[in-house]
Amino acid sequence: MKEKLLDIQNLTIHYITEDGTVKAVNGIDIQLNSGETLGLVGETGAGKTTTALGIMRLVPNPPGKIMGGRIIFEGKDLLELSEEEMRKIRGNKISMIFQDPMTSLNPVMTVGEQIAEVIQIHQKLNDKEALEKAKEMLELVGIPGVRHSNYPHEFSGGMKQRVVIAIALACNPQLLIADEPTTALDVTIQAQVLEMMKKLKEEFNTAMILITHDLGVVAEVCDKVAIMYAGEIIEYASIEDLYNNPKHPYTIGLFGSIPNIEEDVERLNPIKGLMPDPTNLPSGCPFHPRCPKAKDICKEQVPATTDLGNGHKVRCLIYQGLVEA
Amino acid sequence: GEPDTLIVAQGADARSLDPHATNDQPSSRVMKQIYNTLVVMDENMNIVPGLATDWQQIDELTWEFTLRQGVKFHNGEELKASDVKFTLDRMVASGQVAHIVSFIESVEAPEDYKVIINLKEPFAPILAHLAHTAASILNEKAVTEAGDDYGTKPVGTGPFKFVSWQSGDRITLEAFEDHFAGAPKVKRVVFRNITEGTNRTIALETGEVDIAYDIEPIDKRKVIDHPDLNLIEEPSLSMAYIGFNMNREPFNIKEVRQAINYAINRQDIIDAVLYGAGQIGTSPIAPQVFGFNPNIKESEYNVEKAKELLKQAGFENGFKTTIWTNDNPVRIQIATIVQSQLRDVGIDVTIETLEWGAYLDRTARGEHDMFILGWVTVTGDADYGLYALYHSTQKGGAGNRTFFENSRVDEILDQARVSIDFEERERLYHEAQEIIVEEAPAAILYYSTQNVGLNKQVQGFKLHPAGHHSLFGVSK
Amino acid sequence: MAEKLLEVKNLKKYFKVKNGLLHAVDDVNFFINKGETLGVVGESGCGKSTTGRVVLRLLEATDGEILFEGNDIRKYNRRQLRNLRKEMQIIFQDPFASLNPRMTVSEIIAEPLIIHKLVKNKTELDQRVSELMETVGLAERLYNSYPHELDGGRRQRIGIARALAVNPKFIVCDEPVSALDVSIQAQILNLMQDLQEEFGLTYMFITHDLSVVKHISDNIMVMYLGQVVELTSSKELFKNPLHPYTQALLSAIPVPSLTRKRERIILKGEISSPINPEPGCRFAKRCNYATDRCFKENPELRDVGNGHFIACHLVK
Amino acid sequence: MNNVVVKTPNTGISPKQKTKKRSLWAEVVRRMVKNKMAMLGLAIILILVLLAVFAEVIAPYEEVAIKQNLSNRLQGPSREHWLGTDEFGRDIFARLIHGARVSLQVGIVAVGIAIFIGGSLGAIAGYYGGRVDNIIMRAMDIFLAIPSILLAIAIVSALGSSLFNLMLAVGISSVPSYARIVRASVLSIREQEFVEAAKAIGANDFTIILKHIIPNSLAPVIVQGTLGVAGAILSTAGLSFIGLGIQPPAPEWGSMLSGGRAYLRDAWHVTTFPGLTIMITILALNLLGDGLRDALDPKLKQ
Amino acid sequence: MAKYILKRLLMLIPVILGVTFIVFSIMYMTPGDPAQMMLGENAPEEAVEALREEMGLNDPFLVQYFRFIGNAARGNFGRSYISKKEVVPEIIGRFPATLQLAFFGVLIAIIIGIPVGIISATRQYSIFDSVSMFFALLGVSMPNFWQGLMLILIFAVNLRWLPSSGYGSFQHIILPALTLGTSAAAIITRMTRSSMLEVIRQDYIRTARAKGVAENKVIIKHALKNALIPVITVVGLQFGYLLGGAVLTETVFSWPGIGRLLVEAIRQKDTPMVQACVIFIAVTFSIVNLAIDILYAFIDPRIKSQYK
Ligand SMILES: Nc1ncnc2c1ncn2[C@@H]1O[C@H](COP(=O)(O)OP(=O)(O)OP(=O)(O)O)[C@@H](O)[C@H]1O
Ligand SMILES: Nc1ncnc2c1ncn2[C@@H]1O[C@H](COP(=O)(O)OP(=O)(O)OP(=O)(O)O)[C@@H](O)[C@H]1O
Ligand SMILES: [Mg+2]
Ligand SMILES: [Mg+2]
Ligand code: NI
Repeated sequence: MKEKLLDIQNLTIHYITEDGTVKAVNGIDIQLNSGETLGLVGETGAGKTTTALGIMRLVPNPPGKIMGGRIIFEGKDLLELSEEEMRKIRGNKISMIFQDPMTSLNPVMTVGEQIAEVIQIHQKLNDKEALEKAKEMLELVGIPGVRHSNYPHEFSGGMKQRVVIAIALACNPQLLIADEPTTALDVTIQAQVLEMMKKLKEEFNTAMILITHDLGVVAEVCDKVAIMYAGEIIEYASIEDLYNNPKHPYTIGLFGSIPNIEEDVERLNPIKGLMPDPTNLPSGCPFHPRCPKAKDICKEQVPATTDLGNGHKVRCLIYQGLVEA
Repeated sequence: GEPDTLIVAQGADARSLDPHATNDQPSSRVMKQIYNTLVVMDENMNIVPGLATDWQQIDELTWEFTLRQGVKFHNGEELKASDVKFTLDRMVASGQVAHIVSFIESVEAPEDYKVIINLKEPFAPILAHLAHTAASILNEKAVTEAGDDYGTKPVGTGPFKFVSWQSGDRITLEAFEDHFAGAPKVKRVVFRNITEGTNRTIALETGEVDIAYDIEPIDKRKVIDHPDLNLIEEPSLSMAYIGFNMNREPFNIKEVRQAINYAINRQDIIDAVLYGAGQIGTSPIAPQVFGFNPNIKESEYNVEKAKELLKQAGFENGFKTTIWTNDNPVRIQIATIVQSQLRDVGIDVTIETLEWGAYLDRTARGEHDMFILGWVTVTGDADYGLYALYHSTQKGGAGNRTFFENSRVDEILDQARVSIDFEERERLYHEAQEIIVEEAPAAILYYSTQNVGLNKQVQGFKLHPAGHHSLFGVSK
Repeated sequence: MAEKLLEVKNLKKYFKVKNGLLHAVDDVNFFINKGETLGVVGESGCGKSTTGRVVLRLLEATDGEILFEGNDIRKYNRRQLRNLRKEMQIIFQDPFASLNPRMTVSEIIAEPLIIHKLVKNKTELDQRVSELMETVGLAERLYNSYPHELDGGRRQRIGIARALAVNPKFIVCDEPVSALDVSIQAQILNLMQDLQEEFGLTYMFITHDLSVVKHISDNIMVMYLGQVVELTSSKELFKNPLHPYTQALLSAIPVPSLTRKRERIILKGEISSPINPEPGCRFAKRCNYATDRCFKENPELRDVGNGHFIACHLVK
Repeated sequence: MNNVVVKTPNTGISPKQKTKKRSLWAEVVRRMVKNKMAMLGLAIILILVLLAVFAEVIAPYEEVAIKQNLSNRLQGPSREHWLGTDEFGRDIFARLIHGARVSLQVGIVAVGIAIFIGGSLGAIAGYYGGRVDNIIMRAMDIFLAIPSILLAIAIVSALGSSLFNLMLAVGISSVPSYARIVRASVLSIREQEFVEAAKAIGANDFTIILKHIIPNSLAPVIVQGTLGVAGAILSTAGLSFIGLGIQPPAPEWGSMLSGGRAYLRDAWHVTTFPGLTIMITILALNLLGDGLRDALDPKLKQ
Repeated sequence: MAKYILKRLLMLIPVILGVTFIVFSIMYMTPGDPAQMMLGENAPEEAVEALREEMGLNDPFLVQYFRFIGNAARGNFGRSYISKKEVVPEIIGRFPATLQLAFFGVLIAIIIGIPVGIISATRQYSIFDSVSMFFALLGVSMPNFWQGLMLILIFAVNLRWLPSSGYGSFQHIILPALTLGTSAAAIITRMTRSSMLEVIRQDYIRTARAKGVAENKVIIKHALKNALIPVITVVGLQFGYLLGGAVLTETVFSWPGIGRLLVEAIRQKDTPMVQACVIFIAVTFSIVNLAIDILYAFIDPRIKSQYK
């Protein structure tokens, strides 16, 4: 049996701004076992990054605030740890890779220093040893160790992203959160980086949450998928179940929106309408204004999570039997 | 300050310590300590021996001076007649101060201690002019050695010798033990430059300086009331006036000029601007000056009379004009008050403040209507005070900025200049003053007093009417 | 056969930069038929946008010919160029930066109409702007809104409406959907296809998303470091990619499907600098099959049959 | 066959019934209103402006602000003279509110002059670039190296010291900084895609500069301008200090401040009230300028 | 790098030529006759005329200008019209005072400005932030000479802690440096704060936090260095500006700096002195700017690579 590494229960995060409260994450549940990869998919503003920052307890405050829920990691609720305890976990047991490699590295520190820093914080090593280890990490991600004294601007985008990965993996974390790690990269480079991440993850048996809006990337890398819409996880399933048998109308719509390279379609079949205003979410099911199957009841009743078996969960009134498919 | 050091604050830094390079008050005040002149005008305006022990007029055009023997320069050289000749020749050739000795034809040094000065024409106030700090005697060798840099390497015979000069901040002098009249009472004198008047008083109060020149009128009370401080106040040789451009309408009309004279309340100005530190002006030269006419009456403040005079001149409803001043705060204040007073007789005055260079330049060219200036008769002789201001040859830049022209005044001034008869001169100058006051090319405002604030520890300080006070006898 | 609307011959655009000449577009040849779409793909910095801009004469080419309806527009004078602006338009990638933030939706759409005096009076202008908004699916109530009040999809529709305002024949679309979410992207792609059908538009469609380009294009041009490496019909390219770079590119696309896991070709290294490029095939350094010849000789773009153009020494 | 005309049914809705056109500035104003500090600044400025406007009603110029009363000099604050009297016995409060006219005017006009000259030069340099840019900017460097007091003296002594010349003197010395700001912002706007878009639809240089570049480069200028008014008032005070300020007896804060410095110890109110007034005004302008900067900052705009 | 520095210094030449030309024109055209000024208001006309001739003031404008340039090129900037002293040593003699004042003024500004700016930024919208920003604004709003007089009254007159004016000891420098320092501190505080706020929002700060770096280390090690660049620009500008002299403060404290020298020279129409001062100020300003640019390179490796 795989052990449960991360168990997020009912996590809710809001941004309280002058223009209103942004309900970025609304009561989500996520379970993840060691060595497993979860794909967190959703369009802009769905709350993916906020979820990740919530796990790291790095939601910018103000304006962000974790309103409730639990994040149980290795049996402890992260939300109850002191800042100092949490700091010891960050970069050590849980690492995070951010979206944009161009801006994720400190421009005035050498890459070697930046890798060595995380090592030194979490392991009792002296400067020299830490630097040695940093060079090893660079080699591991395919950059010659001698380039440790280079500054970020002397690297290309792909190499920078690898440095970021090296930092994230330097302390063999149990959990790696990768927030759109390849969106800023070109396809061929993206392929290189994804390949490498897969390899390293297997090597270290790291669990991973991969945030993306690219269903293609998910198909390549993930074991499980969570689809987010307006701060909620509206469908949660193993990769096979989701791709072969998507249930939620939004998920189905998402697949219909992507031009598929494998097959020819004359016309795409997009979801109509736009993402809702996060400060003013629709009542009932947040997707109802765009849903082709919506009925009046969708405006009022908030769907509950329905387990369709095999861990395939969906939040839609259809599967509660309240609306016909 | 330290016990042996006398610290003196004045409002500006010296420009140069070469007497022939400059003629400004702050520099003179320092040079007075470093140099001596042939003859000296003492605090009571009497000519007394300086480096010359004796002098006599051989004929109308020849003066002979006998030098004091054994006088040492700061560089160890001994004073010789050749130094005097060198000095006066250099002075005559200088751009800046030649006009003070413009009467000199030539200088001879027939013996080591004998100097003969030949004049171009008879010149009565010669001794007063030779007592001017600009006529300080220099050492030929020192000047030649220093070349163009002499202004920062002065060598004199005075009681203090030059030590250092931190430009803009201070000049340090040191007692000259070999001074012919004995060593001064303090070891060191420091002239500090404290521009702001308020700060000079503050520095005096806090004991940062021992002597502060030119205490602001408003601060005088503070010095007087302060237990550790004294204020000395005495008349000076300076006179402030408002000039009229007589080349311009309506100031070519005598009644207008007189009317303005009546319309100005001088006492108000003295009270408001000088806090009483002045005396109502009657004649263009101060009372201490030789030739002053004490019989001239104070110009009375009489608005009605002023209005009547204006009416006579055809300006019943007044007129519009301007008054110029430079950016000197006292003059600006005077202008403001005069503006207000003239309004009472219907004259609408606009004040224009000009920057000093422009002010001199444009008043010399006669572009002004009214202007405010002052005059210090440093030599203490009426010639210096009247000739430049009222002789028709001096119109414009030379000093006569009212463009006053009166043949009788010209005649008198020329005559008094060459006369050697004291009484005759006095009589002539009295007459000139009467004419000038009657013609009213200017409204004489006041004779200001000068003041010095000093710490009570300071002993033996005497004010000199010309403003450059000797520190020789001062102790602390 | 279809007639060529645009033909580009030996087009070059070099930029003077600090340490040399940047060969942004280096000897590019292609053509687009009337009513068709040419997809242009390639990695960042390979010169896609520059090609598009040079074709519109927003940038002056360094060398080469641009034939539009048979006339070399590089020789056009100011007046002719102004008229050309009515024939050719552009839609930009960034729907925020390409709209003046201080102008309302209607002002932005009206500007070309006013400049080219396409309307006679204010009423006609209002009406025409309303029509255009309707055409691209912008609600009437947004007439006086500012771009920043709108989301990316709507903003992009403004850009499209502005381009359509002058009734152009040809539109360069510089990554018009890259900044948009997938669901919105699909809406815009559909709109563009509809407009093409309705008005017989010709597109040059620049993107780096191969799925998108496949979906929308008739022909596809693959660029690498300022040069065209492969140019053929969309079907042919995906069925039979010949250039090693194209092959790698196609294999690298993540496909949202579990059915067919393809073998990936992972390239070594990264795109090299376009500044003062060395002679030889620009792709040689990353190519798994490169020979000595590839490092010495620049391969020509040639037809290997069936209108399939390719620049590679290895393909016979 | 290519000349298509888009045909769509007339919807019948006239544009006038559509959402009202709100200016972008409305957004800025909305954000400004939320900024308490900026509103405080604005309130202070408004009060000053009102006092200046109604100065004549509150205290007649000739009677109270100009007329001397030498027997009533340097009186401290009292019921009769709220802020005391000056060295000529004039009411300081009256002079301050009348001075507000002059001082605010000097500040605003001087900045206006600087923005006009500097802005035009900067826009030309930024838009055309190359040699034009080089020449203009080197000239600005030269200008920057010349002490502003020298310029002020040159202007005052060449043209005389009138109120306008004072404004000119203060304004001209800040021309280079506006030229720089405008140039920098034009340089970045020039590269924006909407300028290219305008070119693509056939707009000429003039239209582009006027319609697209200038409106978008205004924000930093406006901010700098608000702060510049404060700077100009301080410069005027500085010029008054060295005697180049406004001509007496006209009240102006800078000359009131520096003129009273001799009485600082005996009649503190003579300098302190003008000093405080200047301080509060500048503070208010700075608050306002900061608020504007925040409100106009595109980065805060989401 | 050396080449870059050389290039920058060479660029100074046309600027200085332009500056001298304009200064010369201004001095030439504004009314006021140097000869008259030297001799005082009561000098006879012939004396003035003779002096004008001697000083070459009667030559045509361009002759005078090129004579000046020719001499300057040979390192001879002439002697002051007023004091007859050589202008270059005079300026150099005053330079230490100016340098000290600028240095301590900026030092005070940095000591106050940077920490306050950092704390304000890290506690954006806190009470501390509001209060410090208010004081910063107060600092820029206060007219310098007024503030100077107030400081003198408090510290010199009432408390008797410090001398009221003058130059020499360390005590003398405190009040003028404080006067200048507070207004510069205000600007630096504001700049530090806004620059810090900008940097704190950057992704790499988030990366650092995600690495488990302690908060104070995040600020000092990761944020500060990045935030420093615009701050240094301001510090440099302030320093350069103070090197050009702070006339009002110098006057209030009787500080023998360049600023007063220049103003006095301007007022006395002492053209050689004005020219030399302006050139000196322009050159120091450029050198400070250049130094700042070089400093950038040490802080920011991206800039460094540009200079190569
Ligand atoms: N600092 C913040 N202040 C206010 N609102 C915020 C902030 N950060 C995020 N939000 C809002 O929270 C919601 C969720 O944002 P989040 O960044 O988590 O989305 P995401 O799914 O990661 O989107 P993307 O795909 O664009 O990265 C959005 O509506 C966003 O506008
Ligand atoms: N104005 C310019 N000055 C100098 N170099 C430029 C300029 N514009 C583009 N380049 C360079 O020309 C090359 C091609 O740029 P271009 O924008 O055409 O690429 P692209 O294929 O559109 O890339 P992307 O996918 O990133 O938009 C790049 O190396 C770019 O840096
Ligand atoms: Mg995100
Ligand atoms: Mg592009
Ligand atoms: Ni046709």
